[in-house]
Amino acid sequence: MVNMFHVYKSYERAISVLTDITVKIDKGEFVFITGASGAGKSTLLKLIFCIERPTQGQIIIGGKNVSRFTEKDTPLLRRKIGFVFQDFKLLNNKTVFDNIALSLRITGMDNREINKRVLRVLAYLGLQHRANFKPLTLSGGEQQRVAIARALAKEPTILLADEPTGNLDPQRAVDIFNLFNDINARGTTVIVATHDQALIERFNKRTIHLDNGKIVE
Amino acid sequence: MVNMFHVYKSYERAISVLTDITVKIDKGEFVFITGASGAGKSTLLKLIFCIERPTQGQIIIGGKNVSRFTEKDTPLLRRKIGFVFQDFKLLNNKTVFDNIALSLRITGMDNREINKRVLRVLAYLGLQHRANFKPLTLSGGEQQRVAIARALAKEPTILLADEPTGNLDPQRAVDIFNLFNDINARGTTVIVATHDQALIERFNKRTIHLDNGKIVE
Amino acid sequence: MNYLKWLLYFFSEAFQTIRNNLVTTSVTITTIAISLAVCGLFAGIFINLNNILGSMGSQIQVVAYMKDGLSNDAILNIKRDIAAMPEVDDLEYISKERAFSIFKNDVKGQKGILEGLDASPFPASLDIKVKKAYRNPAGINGLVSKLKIVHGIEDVQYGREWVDKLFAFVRFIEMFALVIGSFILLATIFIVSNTIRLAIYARREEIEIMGLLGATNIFIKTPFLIEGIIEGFLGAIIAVGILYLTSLILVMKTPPLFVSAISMPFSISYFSLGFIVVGITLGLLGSSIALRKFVKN
Amino acid sequence: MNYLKWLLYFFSEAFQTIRNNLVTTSVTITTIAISLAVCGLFAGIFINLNNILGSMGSQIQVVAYMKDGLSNDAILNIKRDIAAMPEVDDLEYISKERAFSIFKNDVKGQKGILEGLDASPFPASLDIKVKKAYRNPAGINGLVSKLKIVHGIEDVQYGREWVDKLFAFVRFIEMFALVIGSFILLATIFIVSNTIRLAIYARREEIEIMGLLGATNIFIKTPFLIEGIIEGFLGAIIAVGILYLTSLILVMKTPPLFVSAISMPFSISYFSLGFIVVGITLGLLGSSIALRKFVKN
Ligand SMILES: Nc1ncnc2c1ncn2[C@@H]1O[C@H](COP(=O)(O)OP(=O)(O)OP(=O)(O)O)[C@@H](O)[C@H]1O
Ligand SMILES: Nc1ncnc2c1ncn2[C@@H]1O[C@H](COP(=O)(O)OP(=O)(O)OP(=O)(O)O)[C@@H](O)[C@H]1O
Ligand SMILES: [Mg+2]
Ligand SMILES: [Mg+2]
Repeated sequence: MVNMFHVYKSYERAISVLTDITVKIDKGEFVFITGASGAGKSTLLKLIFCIERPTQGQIIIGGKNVSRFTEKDTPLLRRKIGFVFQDFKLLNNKTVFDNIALSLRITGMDNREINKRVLRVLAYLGLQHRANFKPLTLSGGEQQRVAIARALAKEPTILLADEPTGNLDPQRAVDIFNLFNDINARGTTVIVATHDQALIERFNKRTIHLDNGKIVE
Repeated sequence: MVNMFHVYKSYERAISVLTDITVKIDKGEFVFITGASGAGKSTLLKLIFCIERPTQGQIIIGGKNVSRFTEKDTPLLRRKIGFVFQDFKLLNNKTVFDNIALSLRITGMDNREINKRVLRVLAYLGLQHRANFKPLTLSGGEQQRVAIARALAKEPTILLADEPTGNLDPQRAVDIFNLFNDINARGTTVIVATHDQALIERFNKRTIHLDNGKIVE
Repeated sequence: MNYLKWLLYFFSEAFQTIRNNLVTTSVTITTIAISLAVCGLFAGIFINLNNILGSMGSQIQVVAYMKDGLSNDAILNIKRDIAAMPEVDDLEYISKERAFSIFKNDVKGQKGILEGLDASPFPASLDIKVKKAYRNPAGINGLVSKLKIVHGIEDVQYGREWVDKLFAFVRFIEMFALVIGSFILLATIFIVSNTIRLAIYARREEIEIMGLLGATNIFIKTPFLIEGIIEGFLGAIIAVGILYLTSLILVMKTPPLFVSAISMPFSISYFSLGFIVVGITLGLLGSSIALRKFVKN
Repeated sequence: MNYLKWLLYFFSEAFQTIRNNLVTTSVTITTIAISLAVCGLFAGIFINLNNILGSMGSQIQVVAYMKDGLSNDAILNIKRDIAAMPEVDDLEYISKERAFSIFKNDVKGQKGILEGLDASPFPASLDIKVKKAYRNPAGINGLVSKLKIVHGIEDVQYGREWVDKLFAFVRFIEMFALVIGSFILLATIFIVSNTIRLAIYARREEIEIMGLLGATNIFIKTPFLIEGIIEGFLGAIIAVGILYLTSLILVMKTPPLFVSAISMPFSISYFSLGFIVVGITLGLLGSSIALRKFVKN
């Protein structure tokens, strides 16, 4: 599902954020990405989501070489991938409901289906009572759950989650990972960057460890 | 140092976020605040920092009744309190160095002292190599450490930290708490809202548990 | 059907963002309103100036002096021939006697001048008004040379100096209006697109996030464009209101002498429409110019 | 010393934010520049219009006709007396013979008129130019009634109708300039403060964070105000440039006939200074108006 061949990434001011990354993640796999702060986990996920382009190397997703994608090609890719951003990236002037609905409306889904899905995913994440709140009036953990809800609502073929439980209490965190496990069981490829050692041990999945931009699997 | 008497807090759309909070935190104490997502931890810290006003009840900080503070009174209070925000609140168009320096410059400190302090605190947090980066080019954990550095640089009499290690790997998180322990040992009152059970157990301090806005100490 | 659904969605989206971003939208609307009002003011001034100049042009008169001693028939023939010329709007026959009595009236105060004058010393003449289309140096010269060869016409006169000056002045004002007008128009487009640019800049994160959710550029842009249209529309309506009030004040304060000279260059229905069209174009144009900076392609 | 330190800090801060927020600052600067240029254009037009009207006023002439048969001494006396009147700027004596020859010249084409006229039928007269301060209905009426009682003056004439019209027109233009001028000025203040408001709105988070760090309102506001001053200054300089270019184009395209009538209403040094002062005031005013919305108190 996700194949990276000798991928390098440097930023203008930060060289060698990722070095010679070659990794193969199969359809339906559940993978943890770990590593110290600044190791390059977010950058790796951003490359898959085409937010950043590799400085060198190829990235193949579902048979398509996304390292050659232009601005025009990304929308279709992104509609199939759910991304839980480390900094949430919610629209502050839209309600929780509209934030999630928007990500579905973009795909041209009809309103009935959108409503159904949004309400369901809000219930999963215990956010029904916050549907009409704007993000800035939510607690940190609530915002994070909205970000997760938005990624799950589109029932993606790949789910990328960047530190999705950093603001959640242990019990909620376990709930979230159970959810991820469920959708993984239904066929979604799940890639989660996390620092939470307890969860990594508990769920015992394949773990890709990044050290200073290099893979130590 | 921090005294709350029968404090209630409701927002326009969320009533009873905090209910009848009475708590006394002595000078030099180190207190954890725990509780599920949305329990009211951040709100409690915001009340101390005068970002929000209590709907009812009194808050006395260092002998001053801050629940009666107007906009004009807050700057002096805030200069003495360090606050690590859950969402960092860094200035995106200033470098890391300038972000930290600004919080000192506000107090009228002279440039030599500012430079000395900023460089020292950056070194503590392993961020020397990121001094000239702007926040948006930092990893999540790096941003969080900048937020911590900014709060520590002013050598506050009270340190409020809201989920300060949510984006940090376990080793870094321990380092941060060791730092907090150090400044606590030097007399700073430290109040940390966190979900990290491992750290709470490891450091074994007084813990205030919030459940749905009520204290269960 | 599907298009309608999208259009509906985009409109409701635009209205919602207008409500959610009251600061930026109200600022944009007032800026459009004020810019359009300034534009309209300029247009009004120039239209009025043009009217005044036009009315001055109507004073252009060519005088054809007739030979002495023509028969009534001959005079009628000349009148008919000249009236048939395409340049001629209207003409008036001034007999020798009329000319004399006009002169007498002119010098009423100074009786000495008339001493020794019994019969009219003036020739009969035709005062010719020129049609609007020919009120220019070429047209008038053409008419004059045609008149000169008419049998029975002795001499043709017109205020050549005055006509030349007037036309030079008209050309000058036209050029002036062109330079100033294009400047004001450019300024308006610039200011409006600048304002919209800032308004969109304040919401740049929104645009970035929409892209991250997989929205196509059209999907991202359309609500902003519709917003621009709505803002342009509302701005135009306010501008019409401002101009109407200003013109009322001006007319109220205008001495009666000049009221006829300043025409309201906008009859509410007609010009409102024009303004609304310009306002919408401006909002749309401004938004699309501004969006190019924030949405690639 | 301490003040200097802060001032230095705030200035460096302002310059840094200008560099860091190129979008908002460049937009603000161009908006100020364009608004000022439009203002200047209006001012220029009205100043020129006023000049033209002023030069028309200089054509006001009062003619005092003398009785026939006065001695040279008497004429000299009258001239001296009238020249001494405070309203009189200049005067010219037209003898009976001069008047006749002027008339002859006027009617050159029509010799018949002069038949039977040997001696001048016209009276001698004094053509009086009126001083600027008295070129108004009251001043002229005062002069006329004084002239009428001068011994040896038979009649006094002036283009009463024309003078009345001219003054009504001048008053009208002045009122017009006032209405339009205040409108344009308000529009400029509005647009500039609106633009700055949007620019500050785009940085509202910054202001919020500064407050959270314990910055006083003065500390938060000062860099924005200094930024406003710098932007106003730069905007004014650009506006002067735009106006200078526009006026060059206008002069270039002006038919030689009118060059004398359009004066550049700004001598680079003098008006640049004025513009810079206005620009700085505008930037400062705009910033402080805008800041009130985002910084309480
Ligand atoms: N401005 C506001 N308006 C309305 N409701 C608010 C506002 N701010 C916070 N709340 C609500 O108050 C509740 C408590 O929020 P708070 O941020 O204190 O929670 P928390 O304990 O910090 O949670 P977390 O661990 O998720 O950060 C939340 O349910 C939130 O939705
Ligand atoms: N736009 C950018 N320009 C320059 N450097 C960047 C940029 N984005 C990221 N970096 C740098 O790349 C490095 C890796 O960043 P990344 O966000 O991938 O780390 P991470 O593994 O996600 O860390 P964390 O656990 O703290 O989120 C960081 O040191 C960061 O400073
Ligand atoms: Mg990261
Ligand atoms: Mg919180």
